[in-house]
Amino acid sequence: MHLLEIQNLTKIYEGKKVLDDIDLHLKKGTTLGLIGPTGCGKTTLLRIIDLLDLPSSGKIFFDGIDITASNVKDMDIRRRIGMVFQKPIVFKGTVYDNIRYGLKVRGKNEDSYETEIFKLLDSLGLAGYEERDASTLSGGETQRIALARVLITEPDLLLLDEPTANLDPLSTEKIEKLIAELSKKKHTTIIMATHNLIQGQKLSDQIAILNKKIFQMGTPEEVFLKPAHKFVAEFVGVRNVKKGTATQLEPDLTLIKLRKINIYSISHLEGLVYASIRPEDITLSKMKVISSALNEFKGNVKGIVDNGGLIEIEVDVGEDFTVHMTRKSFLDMELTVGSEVWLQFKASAVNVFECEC
Amino acid sequence: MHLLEIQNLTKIYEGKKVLDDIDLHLKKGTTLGLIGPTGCGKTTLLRIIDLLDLPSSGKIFFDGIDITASNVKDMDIRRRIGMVFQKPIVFKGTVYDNIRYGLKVRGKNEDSYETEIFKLLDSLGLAGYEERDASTLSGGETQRIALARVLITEPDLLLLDEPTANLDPLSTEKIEKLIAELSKKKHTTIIMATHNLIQGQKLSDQIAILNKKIFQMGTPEEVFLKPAHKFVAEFVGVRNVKKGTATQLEPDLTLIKLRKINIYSISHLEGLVYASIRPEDITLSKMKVISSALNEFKGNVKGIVDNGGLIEIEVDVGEDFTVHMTRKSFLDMELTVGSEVWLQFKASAVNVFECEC
Amino acid sequence: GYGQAQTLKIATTTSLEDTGLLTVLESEYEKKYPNVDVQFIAAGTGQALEYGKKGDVDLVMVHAKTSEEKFIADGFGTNRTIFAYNYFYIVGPATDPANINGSNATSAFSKIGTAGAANPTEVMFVSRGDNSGTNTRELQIWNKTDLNYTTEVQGQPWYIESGKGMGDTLILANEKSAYTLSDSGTYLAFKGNLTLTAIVTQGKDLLNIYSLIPVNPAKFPDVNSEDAQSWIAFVTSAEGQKIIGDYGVDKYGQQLFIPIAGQPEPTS
Amino acid sequence: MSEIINAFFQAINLIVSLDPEVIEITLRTMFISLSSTFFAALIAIPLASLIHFNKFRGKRSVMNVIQTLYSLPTVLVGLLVFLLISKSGPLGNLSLLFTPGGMILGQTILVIPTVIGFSIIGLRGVKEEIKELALSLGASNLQTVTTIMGEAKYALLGAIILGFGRAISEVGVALMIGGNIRGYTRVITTTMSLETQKGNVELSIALGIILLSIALIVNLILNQVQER
Amino acid sequence: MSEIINAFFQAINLIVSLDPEVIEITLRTMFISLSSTFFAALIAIPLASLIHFNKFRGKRSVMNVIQTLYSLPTVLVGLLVFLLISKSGPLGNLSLLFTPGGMILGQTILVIPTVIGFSIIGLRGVKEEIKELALSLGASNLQTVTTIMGEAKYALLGAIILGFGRAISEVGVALMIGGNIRGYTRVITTTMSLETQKGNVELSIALGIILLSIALIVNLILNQVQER
Ligand SMILES: Nc1ncnc2c1ncn2[C@@H]1O[C@H](COP(=O)(O)OP(=O)(O)OP(=O)(O)O)[C@@H](O)[C@H]1O
Ligand SMILES: Nc1ncnc2c1ncn2[C@@H]1O[C@H](COP(=O)(O)OP(=O)(O)OP(=O)(O)O)[C@@H](O)[C@H]1O
Ligand SMILES: [Mg+2]
Ligand SMILES: [Mg+2]
Repeated sequence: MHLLEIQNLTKIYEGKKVLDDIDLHLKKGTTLGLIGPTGCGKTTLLRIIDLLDLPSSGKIFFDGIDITASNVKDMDIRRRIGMVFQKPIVFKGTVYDNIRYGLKVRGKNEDSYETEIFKLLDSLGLAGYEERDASTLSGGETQRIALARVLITEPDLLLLDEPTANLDPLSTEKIEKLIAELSKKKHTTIIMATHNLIQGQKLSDQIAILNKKIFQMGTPEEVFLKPAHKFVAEFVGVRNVKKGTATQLEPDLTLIKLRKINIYSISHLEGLVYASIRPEDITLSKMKVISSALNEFKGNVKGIVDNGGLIEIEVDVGEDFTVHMTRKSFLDMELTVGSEVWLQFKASAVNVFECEC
Repeated sequence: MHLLEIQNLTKIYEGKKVLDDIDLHLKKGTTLGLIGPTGCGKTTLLRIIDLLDLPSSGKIFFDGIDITASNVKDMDIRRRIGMVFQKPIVFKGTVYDNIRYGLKVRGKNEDSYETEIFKLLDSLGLAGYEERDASTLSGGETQRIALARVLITEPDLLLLDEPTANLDPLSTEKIEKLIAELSKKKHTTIIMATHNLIQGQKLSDQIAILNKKIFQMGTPEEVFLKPAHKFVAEFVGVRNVKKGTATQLEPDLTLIKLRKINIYSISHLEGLVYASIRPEDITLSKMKVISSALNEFKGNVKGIVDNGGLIEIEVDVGEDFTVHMTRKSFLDMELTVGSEVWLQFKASAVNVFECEC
Repeated sequence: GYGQAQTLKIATTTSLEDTGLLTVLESEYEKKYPNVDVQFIAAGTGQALEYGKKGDVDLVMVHAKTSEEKFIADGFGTNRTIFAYNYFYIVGPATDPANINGSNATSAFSKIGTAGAANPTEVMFVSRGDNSGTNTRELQIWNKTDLNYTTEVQGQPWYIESGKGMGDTLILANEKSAYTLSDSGTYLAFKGNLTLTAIVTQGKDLLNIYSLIPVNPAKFPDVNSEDAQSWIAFVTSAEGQKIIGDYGVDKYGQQLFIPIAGQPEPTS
Repeated sequence: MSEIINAFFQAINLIVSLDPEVIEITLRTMFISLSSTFFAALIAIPLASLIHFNKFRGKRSVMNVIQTLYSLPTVLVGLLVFLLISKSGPLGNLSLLFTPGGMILGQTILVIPTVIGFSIIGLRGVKEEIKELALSLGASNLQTVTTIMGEAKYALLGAIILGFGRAISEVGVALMIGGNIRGYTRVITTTMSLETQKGNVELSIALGIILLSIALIVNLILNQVQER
Repeated sequence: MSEIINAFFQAINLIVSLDPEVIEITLRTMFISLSSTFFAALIAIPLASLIHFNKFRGKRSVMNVIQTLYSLPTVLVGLLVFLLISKSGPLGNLSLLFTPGGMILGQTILVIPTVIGFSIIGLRGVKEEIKELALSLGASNLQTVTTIMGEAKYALLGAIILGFGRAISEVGVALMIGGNIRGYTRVITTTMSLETQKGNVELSIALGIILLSIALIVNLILNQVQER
């Protein structure tokens, strides 16, 4: 049973299409990551689902009810949906006042929720904040209060708009854990708009790559490892995207002619294509090695970037390739700019997708 | 010559110390990353530097002028400092109105800046936005407008409070490039508060780890590779932090007794210490290998986490260690939970820091 | 003034201004003295005299003899010139519940007082209670009756103090079907909107004399006493007196004011 | 100028000596103007919400009309209400003319446009986001309105205090509808005009000072209430 | 009720027939009340900014006093200004009594507290962040104030329209200070009282309608100006 079903939804602002023919189906209990660049319509879509804005056309069914229909009581739907806004704001009053708001409007006995509120504050790293004037909180604190304010109402569908944008890694981790638990224990259905790819991938069962329209929807694996469009590929941070012409050689082997070199892939696509190889799927060695890797090229190190974690190495083998390696192997190989290296990757590591060019 | 010098700065809100004895010196043209968890005082510190808030005690010298002194004309200082706020807001009016504000108040001839404004908008990916009503922009668009609004005034000191919190990776990259260029070409001195460690490290010459007080200040290398405190270590994402007792064996070799195992390090600290080993500095193998690594332990794989990039493996060798490896080696080693593995790391890979316990 | 535009400020009681007589006098006067701009400031009697006491006007036109004499005695005004009179009317409901028709003013008031005390919902009297000329006269009449004003009249349920101008007081009396004392001018002006009738209209006690008092130039050197004198001369001239005598005949079908300049002050 | 100083002393004297007539008039003034303010707020604030929270054609015109009615002369209100409740008027049999009830009616009408107008301005001062936040957290329309009123309470109180100020200081309605009947409908402002007409400037100013003192006290109390 | 309908026709008739006296009075009314509103705004808005943007001891008290002055009765202002500008008063030699200038002075004083109070409420409606943003972008204190006024312009306009409403509709000052002199200081409201006293209810209502029409036009124009 789908909890949420969006059909042909379009939103136009001032004559400009901001959302274009969105179709989206979401099963109860799943978490959807809504990922896309800034201005792509994430917030707009969430606002429409939360009935804060009207679609220009299209239909939305929530739990089978057509919420775009005029006879629907918005409040009844909204009470089952919770949303954490991208720019979190607070009501006048204390943190506690803010959190109990949802209970108050639902006519719930607030006192019976007291321990729950305290537990929630605690789990958000905000123990002892209850009497603070909510307007004096820091950016990250405000964002967590906004989350608490929604969670206490136990929504069936939780809409999160960049819920950890203002949070440091430790707090982010806490919140992510909370969200994961929510999905697991309470089977809350969640849509999370984020530009944080790692986060989207970590928490989501499904990922939708949005840029006015939905470019790709699938499991994180599918989307990240097999982007279906150049836009998706670039956006999810796929590196080493090369344009070329593919010709099928054998049932499971294609040759792709790039500008200067040819590479092998196991894809079935032919004609103009994009090919990409993830930087960590490429191996470097100081000498030519005999291996099962079909793609092997000799070249020179053009650049070295140390960004704390992995070392990123730029290698020119006719085409430029980016390669990731651990600090250790890097130090062991004693690479410097100009070093001669061999570069290998398997045909199966080549991800081929359609070229819309 | 220091452009900014902060001495013994303390800020107390409602009897609570929010900033504690901050000392900070910043050379002209350098970029300082101000990194710390949410609520640690980043925004407070930036606001005080921008003369929007008063310190409870302490002094700030900007270009040699004591700006906490009462005879200083705040406006003259502020016109040389630009700040991008964490919660960006806009003035009523169009995007263009917003951007030219700083010029207008400085009495500059706006017309002569027109091409510059258009160039700036373009470089921020906002070409064609000039006539848009600024209040209808998306979160990320607003943040970029806020940046443009400050940049057009060419400040000597640029304060950025989480400048890319609402941006996707591509836009973030654009902004980061812009900031790097600014530092390089215009020698703008920059302080950037961020919880994005990678960003902090990528752009900064100096990093200050803040949590009410400055826990460590140094180059990114120093801070990330050699955290001087457990707080810093944890915060910068150092994993495998273990508590133990260190005894010096030789001039350059110390033995650290953990709960179940002993490890070697080249540190000189003795007594109660924390030791940490970066996950990418640990090698796994299926068999015992003869190597120069002093630390070698046998154990079992306890957990495998695939978070898209590197694979994270939890190994129990008496103590639990987290190890990072590429997808390729992971697949090649055919590891599963329960696999028996050998774990090695060099004594020089062990980072030892004081235990405040 | 010698060709120089001058203003002549005259403070007057509202009831006099309301009749419209002054406008006619003004236009005729200004034809004669084109350099003089006559300005009327209508106010309560006390207030009009107050303007005079501060030297803010050049002349006052009122109808409250006692106050006028005090004004002159205190040195604010030079002399008092009477120029017209008419009668106050005792008006009341046509049913005349206190049965005052045919009585003189004093006994009419006595009857109203007695009937009011006996039957306060049927017989009422509305007093202006504003120290105006009309109100002053009303009190004088009450004091001539056998009733003690402070204990038997004021504060009694049948005795309503409106604290307002004549017109409003008439409206109030009309709404309450009560008796009241009104100057004839205002009563005639309001007659069309009222069900009240004028019941007692003659007698010495109801005599209403209007006078002119120039503000003392010795006290206030800025005062326009030259034109004040010419105004007095005009109003008391034959021409002025004719205008006064004729005024209102076409509109109300009867004379509103009886000219009196140069004659001794009437007593009945 | 000495009159003003004398007036101050006279005001203090009137208050300290507990002059019974002054006390009576003062209490009546408070009763009438507080009542009209109360009724005006009761009508105006919901109306303001209706106007503010609904989108409809002609909303701008409604706003223009309301702003125009800030200029409603008290005499006009007095006249219209007079025609309405006078014996021969459509509400004549309610016998409201020349009663405190009639004055309350008139002042309420006088004050309503101002309270509506400034309540709308107050509500407009609350960010649209607060409305959306309330709705999103499951508030009904009514609850949302209440929440926004809470956020705007400072400005709403300002509107009410303004309404009270207008009611307590006006004289046109009080004279026309109340009739300034001594011991029944006489209030401070009508007494002030009366005394002014009589030429009793000092007494009149003294009464004005008493009126402002009442206003100050009412204000302080309302501000106190709002704090909580 | 028929009086009201008649009054409407009479109002239309007065306007259409271009009755010279009505036109004269109308123009004078506009001149006087617009001038007082202008001067009041000129004084009140800077004062409001001063109060709003500065922290000082007793700020709350100042606010309380301002709110109290919403209750300033027009008669009291009339009396005080009268004492000030009367021949025997301290400003007697300016000869302002019974002149339009005096009326403007009195109405300006009457209107100032309200305009200050609601300007402050308007300024307070602008988020603190906007102030900080302006300062941070290098605005001088004055420029910051201007910016915030720009953000608050809707509410400031409301305050000015309110002031205008109070000025054009008041009668106490106009009577006391102006003296209701025909052809010189007679304005719509004083004519209305006069005609009411004379029993000309319909004419009085007709004048009230004309007054409201002026107010509507002034309003529309001010709103138009604000849009730009
Ligand atoms: N006006 C205030 N009154 C009381 N406490 C305050 C006030 N402003 C800030 N604080 C507190 O001071 C601490 C530091 O706040 P600050 O905004 O500087 O944090 P931050 O490092 O910027 O955090 P974040 O990353 O969440 O934005 C927080 O705990 C905050 O709640
Ligand atoms: N009220 C509006 N009028 C006109 N355009 C609008 C309006 N609201 C949003 N837009 C535009 O619609 C597009 C989508 O906006 P939206 O806020 O949904 O983006 P987003 O994906 O949430 O971006 P971000 O990651 O920056 O928050 C943007 O280009 C934005 O400028
Ligand atoms: Mg968004
Ligand atoms: Mg912050």
